[in-house]
Amino acid sequence: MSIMDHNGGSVIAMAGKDCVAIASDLRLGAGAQTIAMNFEKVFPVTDRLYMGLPGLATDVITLREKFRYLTNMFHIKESRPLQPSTFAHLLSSTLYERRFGPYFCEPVLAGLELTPSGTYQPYIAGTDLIGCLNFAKDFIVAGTASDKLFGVAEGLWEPDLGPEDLFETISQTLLNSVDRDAYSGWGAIVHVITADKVVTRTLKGRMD
Amino acid sequence: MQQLKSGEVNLGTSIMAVQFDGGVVVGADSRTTTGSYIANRVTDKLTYVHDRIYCCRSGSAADTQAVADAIHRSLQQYTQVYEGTPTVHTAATYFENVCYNNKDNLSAGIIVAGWDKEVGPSVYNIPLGGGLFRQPWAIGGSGSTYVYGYCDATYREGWGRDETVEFVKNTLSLAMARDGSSGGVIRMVVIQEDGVERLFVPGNELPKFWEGLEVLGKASAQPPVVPMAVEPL
Amino acid sequence: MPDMSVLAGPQQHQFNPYAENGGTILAIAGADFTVVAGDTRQSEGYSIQTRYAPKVFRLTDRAVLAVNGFAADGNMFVKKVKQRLEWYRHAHAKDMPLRAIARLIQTMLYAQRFFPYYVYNILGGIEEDGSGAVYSFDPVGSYEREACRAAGAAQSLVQPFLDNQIYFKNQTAAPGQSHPTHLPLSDVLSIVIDSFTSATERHIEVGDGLEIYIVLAKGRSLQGVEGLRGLREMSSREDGERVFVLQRELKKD
Amino acid sequence: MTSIGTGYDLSASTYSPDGRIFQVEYANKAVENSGTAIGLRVKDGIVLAVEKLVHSKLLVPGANRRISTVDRHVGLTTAGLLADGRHITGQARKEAQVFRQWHRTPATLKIIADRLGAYIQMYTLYSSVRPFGVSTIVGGVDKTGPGLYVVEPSGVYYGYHGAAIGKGRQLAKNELEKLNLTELSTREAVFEAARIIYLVHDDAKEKEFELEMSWIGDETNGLHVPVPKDLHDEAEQRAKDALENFE
Amino acid sequence: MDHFPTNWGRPNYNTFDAHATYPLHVHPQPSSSADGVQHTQQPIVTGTSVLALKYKDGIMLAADNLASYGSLARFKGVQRLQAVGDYTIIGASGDMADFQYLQYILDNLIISEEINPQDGHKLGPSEVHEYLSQLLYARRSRMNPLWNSVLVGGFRDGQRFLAYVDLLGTTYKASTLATGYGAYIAQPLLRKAVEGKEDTLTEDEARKIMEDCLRVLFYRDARSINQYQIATISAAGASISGSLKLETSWGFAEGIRGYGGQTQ
Amino acid sequence: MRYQSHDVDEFAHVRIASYWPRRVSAVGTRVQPSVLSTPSPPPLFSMFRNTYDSDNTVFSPQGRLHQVEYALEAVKQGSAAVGLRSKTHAVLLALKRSTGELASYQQKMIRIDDHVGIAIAGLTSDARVLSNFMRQQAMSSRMTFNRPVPVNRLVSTIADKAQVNTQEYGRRPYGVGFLVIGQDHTGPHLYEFSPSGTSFEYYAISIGARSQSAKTYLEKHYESFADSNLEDLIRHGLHALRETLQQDKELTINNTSIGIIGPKGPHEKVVSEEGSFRILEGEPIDVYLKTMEAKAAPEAAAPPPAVGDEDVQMAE
Repeated sequence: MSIMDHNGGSVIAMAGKDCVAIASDLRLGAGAQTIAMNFEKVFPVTDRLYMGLPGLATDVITLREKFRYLTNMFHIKESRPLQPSTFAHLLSSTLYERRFGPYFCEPVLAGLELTPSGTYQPYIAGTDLIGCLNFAKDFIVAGTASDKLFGVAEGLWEPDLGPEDLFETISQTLLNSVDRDAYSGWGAIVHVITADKVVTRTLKGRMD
Repeated sequence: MQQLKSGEVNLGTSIMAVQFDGGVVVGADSRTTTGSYIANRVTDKLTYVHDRIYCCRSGSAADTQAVADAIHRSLQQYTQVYEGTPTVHTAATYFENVCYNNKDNLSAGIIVAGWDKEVGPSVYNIPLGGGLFRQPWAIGGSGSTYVYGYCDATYREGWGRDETVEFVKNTLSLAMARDGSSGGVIRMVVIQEDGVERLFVPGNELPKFWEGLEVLGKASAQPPVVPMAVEPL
Repeated sequence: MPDMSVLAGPQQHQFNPYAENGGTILAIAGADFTVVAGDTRQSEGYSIQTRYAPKVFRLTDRAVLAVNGFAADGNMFVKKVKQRLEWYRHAHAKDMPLRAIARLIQTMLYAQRFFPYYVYNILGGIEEDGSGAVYSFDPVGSYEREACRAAGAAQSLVQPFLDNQIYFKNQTAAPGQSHPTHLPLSDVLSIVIDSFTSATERHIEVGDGLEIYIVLAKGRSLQGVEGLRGLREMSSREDGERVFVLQRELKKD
Repeated sequence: MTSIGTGYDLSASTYSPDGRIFQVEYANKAVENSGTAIGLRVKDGIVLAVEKLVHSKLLVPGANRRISTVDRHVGLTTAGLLADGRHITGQARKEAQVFRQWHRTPATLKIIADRLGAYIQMYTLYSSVRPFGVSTIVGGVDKTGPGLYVVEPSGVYYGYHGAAIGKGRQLAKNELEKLNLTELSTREAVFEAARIIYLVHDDAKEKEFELEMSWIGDETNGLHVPVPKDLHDEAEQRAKDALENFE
Repeated sequence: MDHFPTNWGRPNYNTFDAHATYPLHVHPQPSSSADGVQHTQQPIVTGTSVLALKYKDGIMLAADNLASYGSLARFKGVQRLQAVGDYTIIGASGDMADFQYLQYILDNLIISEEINPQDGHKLGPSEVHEYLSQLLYARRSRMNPLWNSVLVGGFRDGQRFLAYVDLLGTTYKASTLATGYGAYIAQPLLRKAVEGKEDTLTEDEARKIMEDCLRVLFYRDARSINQYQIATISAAGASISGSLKLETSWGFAEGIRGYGGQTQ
Repeated sequence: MRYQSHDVDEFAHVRIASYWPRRVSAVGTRVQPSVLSTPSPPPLFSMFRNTYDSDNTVFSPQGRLHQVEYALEAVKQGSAAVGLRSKTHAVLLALKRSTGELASYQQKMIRIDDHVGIAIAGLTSDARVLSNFMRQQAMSSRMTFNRPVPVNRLVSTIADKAQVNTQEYGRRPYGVGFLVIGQDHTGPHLYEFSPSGTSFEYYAISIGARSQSAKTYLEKHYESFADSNLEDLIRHGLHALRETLQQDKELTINNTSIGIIGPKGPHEKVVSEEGSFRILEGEPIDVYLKTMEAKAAPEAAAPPPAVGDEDVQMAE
């Protein structure tokens, strides 16, 4: 079994109309054994950008802290909002620094990007564990249930979903996918990001 | 698959057969090794299987001897049952059948050559793992890989007996000179309609080709080096 | 002789009697019909061997078998099942019932327990009571009756989607209402087609073509899908269960 | 019939006091009751011809063949018990195939006749079987040229230039002896074969018959095949004409 | 005392059976490798790719004339295309000894199924292909495969037939097929040139496509030679060409210097 | 064992080591044997023991095989079957016997494969063995070649199998004859297989009890069969089959079986595109029975069938 699967967990991000959503399961395992059911893997980066970090739990924590530091440094040095696209490249280059001894995480980003006209545009992205960026228009999946997430998301997702529909779609996708994955599940947490607010909901899921 | 059992005697070999207008010449070196030890330096790898049919053996000595013995017997039986001499093709087919059907247990590369009434002279090659390939000339054994180029460049159709013998002798000398697993003497058999003739070239009378000694001798002005010369007491 | 292990290089490995030929199959049972589908791509590694190699086969007027895994085993297995069914016809002058075929398949698979057919089987059809049924098997014959099942290369992509759409997993019915136990044929067909277009999109071994078999219980109609393009009847008679096949293209990249 | 009732004629494994094996002789009787079959070995090939007695007009003409092919270059026909003839055909095919297996080359006619003779002879040795009620003509062209053999129920076989078995064999042999077989071409031999079959057929006693012929030679590329329809018809017509002139 | 007469006079197997509890002939054989049973071999004298395509009038196949022994180009005049009956041509890559065996088996098949009965029931390409599939599958199931990939092309009753079968018994049909290296190098070229044009390609065009593919294979497959045969099977019957030479071009390389910046 | 009776056309569980000659050859008239009757030993027995007929490994001095000829008699004990062939169809018609009011009618036809079917006359149990063998052959052809077995080869295989039983000690020849119809790419065919190990292809033929009468009818009409449509072919078949009935009997939907190969006829409902073998029994054959023409008044003195008409075709 790969080290990527040791702690389990999955993340998915989806783009909607003027909104994005990102969700993760809550399981923390050690191989087949479940350790905790409240291990969130999605963290806020800015008010309008969240990052999911499925993978090896220790690297999840490390990267979360590392990017908290880097985000803060950016704000201090640049005194301007950190845009998702900027952060994506920060993320990519940071991961690539460890090209031959990588963090065992596959980050997923979901946020709203400020356009020159002053509106916000949905922005989602993912990378592999050494920082290869993947900008998708529809959804990004990662983690031990990624193949299931691909299948369900491909079936359920449609363009221009509003925040409520997007919430329902991402929730159904995540829950049904992790139900077929032994290493993910035990509830989920969903963040729906719109220009003016982030709505976070915790979902009950199968506890087996 | 082709691993030798420890201690098994191997015919790391140079063998050859060439067809000419009136017959065939088969030839072989005489070295048999176990590992790098020369178990026999005067082996006869040219084996009689019928009056006008010989085979050249390469691979495991035990395997090829067993196969040749079995085919020898089959051909004798053939002569009795069908009241006539077998063709070279028949003999080669018998060999191929055995080599192919037992490919997992045999390490044998065999060249069958001879003369028969139906087609005159012919040469068949049966490589490791079976398969029957008729060729105007065939070489085999570990030494053969060093002399493919020589054969390609030298062989001509329409040769007579003497030119063919010369070709076989030269080819085998060259192979023996470069292949550590081949060496000793050259044995040849010339098979024609009216008889079979054995030829022999002793190891110290092999045809000579470039041997590199001149370079050592002439290029350096130093006196010849006697390795590990022992001072007389 | 030259050392063949040097010449042959990496070829020298044990003979592997199996290959994996990609593709995906799925089956869904309705109240009085069953749908069995499979894509038609056959591949090995990154090579597409052919764009049309059927994986779904009509066994009788009321049974359809989908096979997925090692194609040579699959084809041989289907052939053998068909011959067993022919003997049954000889002996009993009727077609073998679906549940008996299911047991037959498990017996035949288990007979090869120590040199298995490397094949995932899904059997779909109509039971003697007129209900739609799906039986799924593992390569050595463990089987169960289900309402729906996906197998093959994209099983992990398709199965959770079917959980959601067929079993209504993680969906709560409106107050006072319940989810339907069986969906109508037209809904099932669109779920099947969606499943395969999704799998084609996200799995390299799935694509090229789609064959959907529809088995109808005795006396049932096609429930409004008659006019679908590419629909063809395969039944041997009109007064019993009926089999149809629907052919669709999938992306070929 | 001195043999009947002696008790020495009930098994192939029993000799009579005067050293005869009656069962083999009785098997020959089965052959003698059968329609005539002939074989001609000529300059460049072989022709086989059979007087195929037709026991019913409901039979499909041409369908129930009596001459069979044993290998590309070998044809075979029998006279006697039909089913035994089919068995012999099957065995001959096996012999040809086994030879190919060992030699990867077609068997000569002599070898096939020899093997067949040995096989048939085995059925004259034991009380658990009966001899074959057939005589067999095998003909073909091999690397040694045309070959024609007849194997009898006893297992003995001889090579022939012209061979005849069955009811009309004596008459047929007389006719064959008149021919200069070594000079004849295969095509000419077809006409002779047809004529002889028509000649030996006994209109008065016999049922209807059908002429069946096959050949092997340069014209057939060394393959054993039925005589082509146009040649067959021509030969048949000429045979009928000859018969009328004869009578 | 050994109470098994079959063991008398035979060596003892002390390592396995110190107390001689088994008769010798039922002893578990000491095997050097863990997998025990032999049979699993490897190809030795091998032929490389075979190509085939559908064209307007039938099927065309092509293969070069080389039988390799490892990297040694050992036998240079080997025919790898073979007619089977009146309607079929097969082409084989892989072990040439096994192919010769296949040829023998198929010759027997034609004798027993066509020559002997002469009843008009001849074997068409689909029957030959099915037979080969069953044979190869049976051999793989005995863990003693015939180490070949075979293309079966045919034409009968106005129908073209083209299919593949290999040492595992895997089969498939397509309008272009290629075995071995050809599956990677020639197949994409063949698909591009043929797919959708199966019913309009002339024999000359098809021949041109084949030659182009063989040329690329000769450039890029180290086990190929520039000597090949082309076979067609159509309403006109089966025909296999003599050995042909490939035209190749190398002139463009004359001016190449070094591997980068070098100009001298 | 020598006096053991055997039930013809029944599921004979008794192993019959050898055949008894039928009385008819001695008496010269046709006796319709009751299934329950026990054949008495041949009347010749007491006077002159025929020593050449107890074993199939013995030739008679005339070169005949009596055991095989008796086996052919067993075929004639079975109820009749008729076969006919046109350019498009081949049909079988058979008369089914019933042992009594309470018994069902026997099975006279067996499907071998989609393209082959047979009608039997003689020992049903032998038919079962042979027809299973034919089914195996048919399936093996589909397995190895993906091809329906050519009909002539299928018939030849059972003929060859039957031959062995005429030659080896401890066996008896099969006691059943077949009519085999089938179609392959050379068109529809009709064959007769007999226990002597022979098979013949016919335009039309009959086997079983009183089959000579049917044959006489067929010989009179066979030239028209080739171009007949299915209905006419069946009508001819029924007429021929009727000839084998005893005076007071009629063909009914209960005692008649029809087997067909070839394209769907106007009276048929469900037939596969390939025109697979199907057996019609009961109600569906009524429409065909109705097409029969009334039997012409029996001719004044129909010559009794000659004794030599036995269809014993060992040699020719």
